[in-house]
Formats: sequence, structure tokens, C-alpha cells
Amino acid sequence: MTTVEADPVQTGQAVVSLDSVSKQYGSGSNALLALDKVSLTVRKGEFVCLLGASGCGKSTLLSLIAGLDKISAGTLDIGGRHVSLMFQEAALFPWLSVSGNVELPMRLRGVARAERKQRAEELLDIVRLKGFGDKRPHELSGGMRQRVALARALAQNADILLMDEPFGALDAMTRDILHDELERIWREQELTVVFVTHNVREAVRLGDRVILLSSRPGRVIEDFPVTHERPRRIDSPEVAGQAAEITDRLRAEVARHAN
Amino acid sequence: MTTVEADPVQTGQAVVSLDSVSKQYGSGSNALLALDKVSLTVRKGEFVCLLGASGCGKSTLLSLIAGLDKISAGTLDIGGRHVSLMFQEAALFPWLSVSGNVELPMRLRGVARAERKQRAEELLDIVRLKGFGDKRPHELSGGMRQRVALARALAQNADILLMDEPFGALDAMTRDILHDELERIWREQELTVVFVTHNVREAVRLGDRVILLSSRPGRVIEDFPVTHERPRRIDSPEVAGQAAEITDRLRAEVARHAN
Amino acid sequence: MPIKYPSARAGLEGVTGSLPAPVEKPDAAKDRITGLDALELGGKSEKGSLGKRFWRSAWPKLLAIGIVVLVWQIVVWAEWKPVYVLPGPATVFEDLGTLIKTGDFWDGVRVTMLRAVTGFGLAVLIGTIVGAAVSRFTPLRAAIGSLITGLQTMPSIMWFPLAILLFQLSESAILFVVVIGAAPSVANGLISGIDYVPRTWLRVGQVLGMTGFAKYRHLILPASLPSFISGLKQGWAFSWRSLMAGELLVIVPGALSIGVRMQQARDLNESSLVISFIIVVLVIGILIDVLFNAADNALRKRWGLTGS
Amino acid sequence: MPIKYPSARAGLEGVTGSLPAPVEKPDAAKDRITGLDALELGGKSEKGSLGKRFWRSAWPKLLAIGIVVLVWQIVVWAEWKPVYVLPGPATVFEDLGTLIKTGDFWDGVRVTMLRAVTGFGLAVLIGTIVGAAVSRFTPLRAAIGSLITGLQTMPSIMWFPLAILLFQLSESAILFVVVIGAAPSVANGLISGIDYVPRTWLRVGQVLGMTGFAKYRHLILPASLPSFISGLKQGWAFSWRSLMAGELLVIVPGALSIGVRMQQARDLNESSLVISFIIVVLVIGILIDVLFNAADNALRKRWGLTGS
Amino acid sequence: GGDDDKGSASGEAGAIRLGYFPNITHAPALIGVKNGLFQQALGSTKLETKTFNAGPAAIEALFSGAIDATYIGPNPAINGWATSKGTALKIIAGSTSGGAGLVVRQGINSVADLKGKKIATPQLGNTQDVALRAYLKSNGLNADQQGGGDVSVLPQDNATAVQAFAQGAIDGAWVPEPNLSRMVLESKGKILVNEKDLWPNGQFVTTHLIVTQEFLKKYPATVKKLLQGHIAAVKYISTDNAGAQKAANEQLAALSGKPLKDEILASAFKNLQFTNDPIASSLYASAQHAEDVGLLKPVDLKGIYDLGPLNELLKADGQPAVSDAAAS
Ligand SMILES: Nc1ncnc2c1ncn2[C@@H]1O[C@H](COP(=O)(O)OP(=O)(O)OP(=O)(O)O)[C@@H](O)[C@H]1O
Ligand SMILES: Nc1ncnc2c1ncn2[C@@H]1O[C@H](COP(=O)(O)OP(=O)(O)OP(=O)(O)O)[C@@H](O)[C@H]1O
Ligand SMILES: [Mg+2]
Ligand SMILES: [Mg+2]
Repeated sequence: MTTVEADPVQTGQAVVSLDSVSKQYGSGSNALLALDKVSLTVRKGEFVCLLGASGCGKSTLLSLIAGLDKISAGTLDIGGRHVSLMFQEAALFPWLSVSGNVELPMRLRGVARAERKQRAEELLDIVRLKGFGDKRPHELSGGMRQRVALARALAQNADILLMDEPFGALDAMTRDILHDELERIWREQELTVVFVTHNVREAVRLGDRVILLSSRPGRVIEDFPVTHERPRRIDSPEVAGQAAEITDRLRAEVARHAN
Repeated sequence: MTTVEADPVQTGQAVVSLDSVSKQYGSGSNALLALDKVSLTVRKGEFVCLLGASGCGKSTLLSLIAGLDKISAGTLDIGGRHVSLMFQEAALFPWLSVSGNVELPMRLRGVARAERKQRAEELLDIVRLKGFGDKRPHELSGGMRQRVALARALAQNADILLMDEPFGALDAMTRDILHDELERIWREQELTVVFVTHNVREAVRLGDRVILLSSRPGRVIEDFPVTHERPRRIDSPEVAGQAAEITDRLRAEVARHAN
Repeated sequence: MPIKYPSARAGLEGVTGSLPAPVEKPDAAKDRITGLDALELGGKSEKGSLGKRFWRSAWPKLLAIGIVVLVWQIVVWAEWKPVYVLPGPATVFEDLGTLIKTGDFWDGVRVTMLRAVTGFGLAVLIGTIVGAAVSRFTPLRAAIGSLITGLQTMPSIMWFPLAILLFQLSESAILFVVVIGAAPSVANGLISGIDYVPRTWLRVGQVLGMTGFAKYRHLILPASLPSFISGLKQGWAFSWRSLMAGELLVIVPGALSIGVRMQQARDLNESSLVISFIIVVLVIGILIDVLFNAADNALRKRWGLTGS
Repeated sequence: MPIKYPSARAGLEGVTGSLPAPVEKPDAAKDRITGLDALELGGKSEKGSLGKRFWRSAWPKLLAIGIVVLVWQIVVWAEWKPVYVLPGPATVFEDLGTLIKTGDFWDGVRVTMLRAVTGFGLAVLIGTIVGAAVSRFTPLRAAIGSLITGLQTMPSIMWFPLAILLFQLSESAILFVVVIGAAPSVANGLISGIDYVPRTWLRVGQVLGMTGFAKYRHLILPASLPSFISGLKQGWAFSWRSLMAGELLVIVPGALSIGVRMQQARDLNESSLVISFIIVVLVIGILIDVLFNAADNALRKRWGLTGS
Repeated sequence: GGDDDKGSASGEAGAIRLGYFPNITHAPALIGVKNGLFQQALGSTKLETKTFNAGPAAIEALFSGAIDATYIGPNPAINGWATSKGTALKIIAGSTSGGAGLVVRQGINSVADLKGKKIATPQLGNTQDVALRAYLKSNGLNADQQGGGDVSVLPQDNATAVQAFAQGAIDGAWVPEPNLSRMVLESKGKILVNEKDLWPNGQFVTTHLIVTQEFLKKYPATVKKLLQGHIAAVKYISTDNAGAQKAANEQLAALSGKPLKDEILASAFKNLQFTNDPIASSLYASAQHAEDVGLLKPVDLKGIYDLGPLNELLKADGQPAVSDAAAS
């Protein structure tokens, strides 16, 4: 199995570039090579989806890009851009109310009180949580917390948005709505998005490219460009078709790994 | 909208029975009616799937059945049976290793050391985490943690297994494997399962019945029996067909709520 | 093990009967359930008049006090020790009554509390700064981390020479003893709180771009608040104990501080007065603890840690 | 704010050059990366000989001590106070040297440490039981919860009459003073730890059918361990301070305990000896803190709280 | 204080900081402060007073420059002299004599009965401790510093000792007034040895007045005025004993919140003697005893007294001079 170099057709400016990045956890007999020489370039305004089996290193990759962990080898460059990461777990702060959590990134930027109140309300509206601003995180359901985390990530106004299974705990309808909203925001704000999901259709619905990672160690094994015209519908035949193709490839990879 | 009384065709013994159960959080102006007069009977050996929009009260319902929260009105009876609940978040104990977490329910039951070691290994093998027994929870990926939580729930040997989006963070392949395993265990141990999910196909793949909850307040609005013969495949046309039907119903409900 | 929850159901089965069948208007249903909830949660809810709420939290205390006084009285009646060694409750309460009726006593309480509050405030300030600094800079931690606990084990009395050297016989000398007694606790509470801030939150903070002061203000301090508060509680205990010793350093004629009065009662071997002062100190300690607990409870409520 | 992580990349960019191009055998690649990791994490890794590791944690301490001694020496040279009030380091270390060369001193240390360990052990036992009971039973909490902090604020010296009443002048009287000084801290640490056990874990415990002792053994105690350890630390400080006071109660023929020796040094106004004892007490305090820290670090490592 | 240099040319300080204990053995200080005798004598020099609970703390304060002069017992003074190698202080006047002794429980009737008993003293190496040890030694009983030997000598602060005696935890104590009276009156103890009986003329120093050498050198005139106040206080006690008792007790009450009981006050005053004579011979003898029982390293006490100013004033007042000689 040789490493497949991602070579996107787009010609925009490289915003995230990884060059044979490896990440190893632990050391000695306890060592675990989570990522092995991953090379990847994400261009400005691109929407890249990451797919891979459970434990293959998707979250690890995001945290490396966000600068939360040190890479063990290789080079990684994001050109000092602002990064926002939506974690796999909601990780809201229990001492803040829902709107307090959403307002926090704005407070840190020094946004005026009235403005951030209003913006938080807008964002909560976007994630369909209007009227929940005064609740505490523990009073929300799992899916609601995830949506608050999304609102908080959007409040960061970052250049690069990294999302780790953001819609995993949502029902299909709410998720469809949020797909539309996310797509709109991505376009309007010219965001660069790296999006981790287990839902292949979701990946095809949203992504410009879908990148497949192998398991232990995580390597880039395939890079599917998605060319259907937007707006796409998750249950459209084109999306379903390409999703089936990618699923087959993924299935083959998981099967290979199982042997 | 009138409450639909669940009236299963099976004739087994009622294991879980709810009679107009209501649950309200908070009080006064802050009150939130999460469940409103839910009546539901689950019979011995049944596999019931719960579907509903994010925040409609599915987790609340499970925690009421498990006796974790007090019901505000109505009656609930599980006849003193052992209940095991797999939470929406993995909620592993950080001070125990992976196998320590899985062994814990057995330790509490007083199972001998050697036996529980062996059983834990079996269970980790079932959830495809062989060799991860000595890791700590923080060294696992999100999906891996969820699988450990599943192994822990299975280790409880309970009569009733409540599962809250157990496979939400798993890729399709791993999930398929676990579907098979869960089905096998359910059959062999004659478990009664209440299973919350957002994936309608998953619900049809696994359930004897699929129950639809409405949002705020949560009410039972539909009870679909699933009669396709087992073993089912998640991508089989029958499953896809009934899933589409249920999805439409769900979509209508969410749309109604949005207005 | 079967999971049982009789209390939840027991209370409800009776209630069910009174529930009218299907209700169409959701609002009405809501109201009714609110009513039921109030009934069901009667023992726990925060509702009820202030007086009732007070009574609910007060009766176990009163009972406890009653039992202690009773046992004490029985021991006295049994004449285990002569009354001038172990006076009875009646004598002590009489003395206590006379004591607290004097303006002098309240002047003393004022003087002492003023010192305690100032000293504790300073200790909190210094302890917080030191704790934050130590947990932030690794070499500093290695250098003085352990010293903090070391300092704490030093009996206040050993600081007297240094206090006099630095501050002569002034109020500052007392404050010095109090601060050096309490600040390490505060710092330790903060350090241990910071050390146990969950990794996920730290990572969230990093992603949100928190650095330096903002990180402390918005993440570290609120996240370590529980441990910090328990550090404050301990710090208070240390500062109070140090104060009782420290007040013997400088005696300002006029208003006699509690520490001096206590020492005098001991010097004069007036058992009844000694016990009176034990009671006074206990009561002050308990009142302060009640304040801390109020803060703690508010915090736990906000964090969603109350209830089962 | 742009997120920067120069340290992560700075270290790596240099390293990259030395990485040979594509490697086929994953094992070989793994080994190489292990090597790189070790290099990169050099400053932090737990590897390296015992001596090196010791040195790494020791140098900031030595530096700190060096600075303190230097400042002290400068103050002495400046003749701010006569040498018999503030003796120089040389004098003190000479006295300290003579002191610790006597067998008597070590006998005293032995006597005192024995008391401290016994008293602290008892305090931990009692504090744990009381803390667990108080946090378990609501009426008990209402009754004596606040009393615990109240007791803590009581200066040890006020317990002397009671200690003599109950135990005459025996070792038990000393232990009583120590235990009553330290147990409240231990209990408070446990209580606050229990109060802050995340709700999710409690619910998991309930689902797993944990009740009574098993719940404490398998859930509450491990979950509240961080706070419990910090309570133990504070409890140690209290017990040591109480002991220093308590040792003046009873003098057992044979070896003179540290508390008595300290008091004597003070009574004789021998500054140099007083400072020597301050150093002795500090060193003992620091050594004990190092033990606690070791426990704490092991715990944090298990919980996955080390590293960024 | 001493740093306040107003009029230093004339040898007068702007203020003097005087220490004393809220204790009946410091009666001249109590009365002098209460009745304004010091301030009267000092004139424009301000009097600032500080109180202490024990000698070591007072010496600490004196060493650190927090006070200029203090009333104090003989042993802390000797220790202060020794540790400062004779540079820190001078004794400038006597104040109190007598008022200490061995109280024991009923049933102990002779020295021989003390064998195997527990006897408390205020602290190792203090006046009473030395007195007890010397007394035991002269009666053929030994007691080591660790509390072992024929008689177990336990250093305990006075409050604890009185308490322990009341509860039967100790068999006796060699204590100063008013504890002596209290143990006799409240706990039915009996006086086995009145220390008075061990000294020539029944006189031995209990309290005296010391001043820092620095202050003495800089402000001799102020020291003289302080002494004037002191002499006036001592004189007042001998002329109006009842008034003196009342004044002392009032000052005690102001300082400690509670006056002594009348009977204890009276009994204590009876056992005490207030005099300007520092009874130097007893100081030297006591130091010698301390050396003998191994509680004091040999120390040269020569020059610890500076009684010149006192004698001048006594002479002017028509009283006999006092001496700093070893034997009178
Ligand atoms: N802090 C850590 N210490 C040690 N190993 C870790 C750590 N974090 C992750 N790993 C390991 O790295 C591998 C990749 O983990 P990662 O979380 O990136 O997976 P993932 O692709 O996000 O999986 P999932 O879809 O289940 O979330 C896993 O095998 C995991 O055990
Ligand atoms: N502890 C609580 N206090 C107050 N309100 C709560 C609490 N727990 C849940 N709720 C509210 O109850 C409603 C139902 O929550 P629940 O967690 O049962 O939803 P859910 O169906 O599991 O949703 P999801 O699919 O997002 O997990 C939500 O509106 C939520 O805000
Ligand atoms: Mg992940
Ligand atoms: Mg849920």
C-alpha cells in the first residue's frame, strides 16, 4: 500500500498543508502510530470531508491542524490563520449558560456586549435553539449540546473551521437543516472547512473533496473529488450514487484491515 | 394530535410498562415538559427502537425506565428487573483501564477474578477492541470509547438493555459488525432491548418495533411494527423501503413542530 | 442487583388516581404537573417561605446542639469532675449571656473580625497570585511548589520573631502572621484545582485562542472554582487560628480582641469563660462556613451538580 | 487571535531534514519516530537515568534555596539587625550541623514523627468516616456539616483543657489534639470531592447497581480522590501544627520532641537555634509534600491529565 | 520611639516604648500606667506601652527594636544578656520580689514524698524551674531535662499547669503568683516550699526593669524619668496598699477583660514584695544554680546592672541605695 498524495484540481491558495505528517502516541512498547506520513493540502474556500474507520486518526489529524498536539515528524503549515475546532464531544463550559458559551469567543475578541448578545441569538437561531440561551448545558439533550458547540465554533469567525462529527447526534431532519445553514455560511464567509463524518452521504452532500483514511496507522488512501452541482440534496440519486462508490472503497479498506 | 397507545401484537410478558408517564424538568416559569403522558409496553425479548427529533425526550425516557430520574406523573413498572443503560456519552471511569471499566459490573456482582478477566476479553473482542484492554479511556478515540461503554453495558448481564445512540460515533462498517453482534447477543440471552437512534435504517434493521416520539412535549405518535424476517441487512430493499416510510412520517412531524 | 426506586414510584402511584384523564390544553396539563411536582418534591424543593426553608435547615442543627448540651449536663450531674473544672451548661450559658451583653465584647469581635477579614483578604490575594504563578511556570513550581506546603506546616508561633523583626509591634505584624498562615492553603487549593482542570476544557480554551490572563479569567479560574473554594475554606481556618495566636503579639488597650480574651480566660483558668469562648469561636467559624457553603451551593447548582 | 505553536513546529522543521524518504516497513518507521519523539520531548519525557531526572527536579529548588540564602547573607552583612537577633547563614548552618549530629535530636525527630504519623493516620481514618457519613446522610450534613469547619477554626491550644480532662497527661492527649486539628480537613476534602463528583458518573454508578459500600469503594472514593488528596495535604499541615502545640502538653521522659525543643529555643531567645528549627520543620514539611505530590502525579497520569 | 530624635541633645527621646505583662508580679508597671505616674515623670516624652504574655516574646521585641524598655523576670533577662553577649540590655531597677513556691496536693508532706511524682514548672530553665531543680538537688533527688529521674519535672505553661493540677494530672507545680494563690485557694493545694524561705532575708528577684543599652546611651535623661515614674509607683504601693491593689486590678481588667478575684489578689499581694532593689545576689545565685543543673552555659553577668541612675534618684528621694554586688 503506497501513500496517495492528495492533489486537488482547485488552484486556490493553500491554506492547510501537511507534508508527510506522522503522529505517534506514547513511546516504547506502548507506542501507537496514529498517523503515518499524511500529506494533504486544503485550499482556500475548500470544503474537505474526512472519512475513515473508528480509531483511524481523524480526530488526531484535526487536533494537529489546530495545533493542539505536536506532530512527531513531517511539516504542517496553516500560515498563522485563525482556526476553529468543533470537538467530537460538545465540551461546553458548565459554568456558563448556553448563550454565555456562544458569546465566549466574542468576549475574547473584545466584541461589545450588545453586539455579541445579538450575534449569539442569531447563531442560536441558526442551530435551531432559539429561546434556549438562558439554559445551562446540563439542561440540554445530547444533540442540543452539539448544536451549541457548533454555534460556539461559528462565533469564532475563524478562517479555517475544523469539525469533528458535528452532526453525529442529530436526527435526519435537523441535520438536513444544518447542512443547508452550514453550506450557506461557508459560502458567505468563504470559510475553509475540514469536516469529519461517518456518514458517507453527508460527506458527499457537503464536500468538494472526500478523503479516505486507512486504519492503524492512518494514511490517506483515496481522495474523491465531488463535482455535482450545488445545492445538492442528501437523498438525490447523484449523491447516493457517489456515496455508494465511496462506501465500497471504504468497506474494502476496512475488510483489508480486519484480515 | 391525540396520544397513540402502543399496542404490540406480541403476546410475551410485559417487561417494561409505562402508563401516561409525564416528566417535567424545573418548575414555575422555567418548567419544561419533556414527556407528556407516554404509555408504552415492552414485552419480554422485544427489541424496540425509539426515534425522534433532537431534544424530544428519548434520553429522558430511558433514564426514567432505568430509575435515574423520578417521573412527575403516571406509573412505570419494570417488575424489579435488572436494567442496564448505555449512556449517550461514553462516561467511562478515567481511573480504570479499559478492561477495568468492562470488568467493573462483574466485580460488583462478585464474579471471580479469572472469570471476569476472560469475559472482559471476550467482550472487548466482540466490540473489536482486542488488545486495548490496558489502555486508559483518554487514549481511545470517540468511537472506541463508545464501544467500551457497550462492552461495559453487556457485562452487566441485565434483563433489560437500554441503549442511547450506541453506534452514533461509528463508521458504517464497524456499525454493521456490531449490529450483527448485538442481534446475536440479544437472541442468545433473550434480552429485552430499548434502543434510541437517529438512523432510521438502523432502527428498521434491528427493531421488532420502531416507536416515533414527537417533540416538546415528547409523546408517542406512531408505533411501526417491523416484520421483515431476520437476519436483515441494512442495505436491503425491504429495510430501505420501510425506513423511507418512517422517515416521511418523522419528517412530517418535525415539519409540524417547526411551524 | 435489581434496581429499585420505591420512593419515586411510591409517591406517584397514589398521585395518579387524582389525575384527570386526557387533557387537551397542554398549558393546563403543565400547570397541574407543576402542582404535582411541588407536592412530590416537597421535601427537597427550594420553594416555601423563607421561614420554612430556614427551619428545614435549622432543625438538625438544633437537635445536634440539644444532644450535646444534654450529654454535657448529664456528665456534670454525674459529678465526674468538680464544677470549677467542668462547669454545667447553665453556668456557661449564663456567663456567655453576660459576656455578649457587654459592649466591650462586641468591640473585641469587631476588632478581631476586621483583622480576620483584612488578613484573609490579603491571603486570598497573595495565595491566588502565587498559586496561579506556580501552576503556570514549571521551574517556579519545582522551586517553591513544595515550599508552600512546607510553610503551611510551620506553627504560627514560629513566625512571631520574624513578624516582629519586619513589622515591629504593629497591626501589620498580626496581619503578617495571618497571611503567612492562610495564603499557602489558598495557593494549594488553586494549584490542585488547576491541575485537575479536564484536558478537554484546556483544549477548548486553546482553540478559542485563550492565552495569559484571559485564559485564567475565562477558563482556569471558573474550572478550578470548586477546589479553590475548598482551599478558601481551609485558608479561612488557618487564618483564624493564626489570628488567635497572632493577636497575642500586640495588645491594644481599649477593645480587647477575641484572641486576647481567650488567652486571658485560659490564663485565669476560668473554665466557664474558656468554654464560652470556645462557643463564640465555634459560632463564628460556623457562620463563616455557612457563607462558604452558600457560595458552594450556588456554584454546584449552576454546574448542574445538585439533585440526583 | 492567530493560533501559533512555534515550539511544536520549530522543533520539527529541523528534524524533518534528517528523515529518510519513504520507508516501506512500518516497524522500522515506528522505531525511527520513537527516536524522534524522544528527542523532541527531551525536556519533558520521563525517560533518562534516575540521577538525571532527580537533577531536573532538584535544580530549581537548589537555585531557590541559593537565592534565599544569598539575600539573607546580604541582609546580615548590611547589619540591619545585630547578629544575635538575625544570625547569618553560616552561624545557623553550623548550629544546625551540630544539632543534627546529636543522637538526641534524631530521637526527638523519631518521637515526633511517630506521633505525627499515628495522629495523622487516626485523623485520616476518622475524617474519612465522618466525611463519608456527612455527605451521605442529609440530616447529618445539616447537623454537623458546618461544625466541621467550625472545629477547624479552633486554635489547638483551646483543646488543651478538654484533652487533659479526657486523657490526663498521656500520649493520648497529644493524639487527641492532633486528630481534632486534622480530621476536619480530611473530612472537608472528602465532602467537597464527593459533592463535585460529576453527575454522569453517579448515574453510571446507579445503573451499574452500586450501593452502599461498593458505591464508595468503586465510584465515590476514586472520583473524589483529587480533592481528597488535597484535603489530606491540608490535614497534614493542620496535624503538624497541632502537634507542635500539643507536644508542649506532655513531656514523656526520654527523648525531647521537636515541639518541645522548638519552644525551648524560643524561650531561650536563641535566634540561631530557632531558625535551625524552622529549617528542620520546613524540611520535614517539604519531604512530606513531596510524598503527596508523588501520589498526586501518579493519579493525574492515570487520569490522563498530564501533558497538554 | 527611640528613633524619634526630638531633643536627643538633651538626652531625651520623643517617646519611649515600655513593655510589661498583664500579671500581678508586674504591679508597679500596672499601677504606674494606670495612675499616669510614668507619664507624669516623663513630661513631654510620650509613653507607649506594649504588653506581653511571656518573657521570651518581650526579649524578642526588645532585640528587634520594637520596644525600648520592659519589666521582665530574671531568667529571660539572663538569657537575653547571654545571647547578645552582654550587648543588648541593662537591668536598671528592681521591681518585685518573692511570690513563688511549690504547691502540692494534699498528702505530700515532705521532700521525700516527691519521689516518683510529676511536678510542673513554667518552662525549662526559667526561674522557677531552676529553683525546683536546685531544691531537689540539694535534697538528694535528681531530675533530668527530659522529664525523667526521681522526680518528673514537666515544663508547662501556667494555665495548663493550674488546669492539670485541678484535675489531678500532676502532683504539684513550682509557680509564680497569682497561680500559686489560685492553686491553693481553688484546688486545695498546699504550699510545700515557699521560695522565700530558701533565700537570705526571704528576698529574691521576681521582676525587674530592663532597658536596651542603645536607648540608655542615647537618652539617659529619658531613662532617668522612667525610673522616676517607677520609683513613684513602688512607693505608692507601700504607702497605699489597698489603693494599689485596686489600681493594679483595674489595669489588669482593662488589659485582659477580667479582674482577679479579690481573695486571690489579696493573697498574691501578701506573698509579693515590691522593691526598687533588684536583689542582684539572688540573680547571680540563680544563674549559678542554673549552671549547676546544666541549664545554662557559663555566662559572665558582670555589667548586667546599671544602677547608677536609680541610686541617684533614690538618694535624691532620701531612700537607701541599692547594690549590684553578688552578696549583700
Ligand atoms: N491521547 C492519546 N493517547 C494515546 N493514544 C491515543 C490518544 N488519542 C488517540 N489515540 C489513539 O490514536 C488512534 C486514533 O485516534 P483518533 O481519536 O484520532 O481516531 P478517530 O479517527 O477520531 O476515531 P473515531 O471515529 O472513533 O472518533 C486511536 O487508536 C487511539 O487509540
Ligand atoms: N436535567 C435537565 N434539566 C432540564 N431540562 C432537561 C434536562 N435534561 C433534559 N432536559 C430537556 O428535556 C428535553 C428532552 O431531553 P432529552 O435529553 O431527553 O432529549 P433527546 O431526545 O435525548 O435528544 P437528543 O437526541 O438530542 O439526545 C430537552 O428539551 C432538554 O432541554
Ligand atoms: Mg474521533
Ligand atoms: Mg439524548
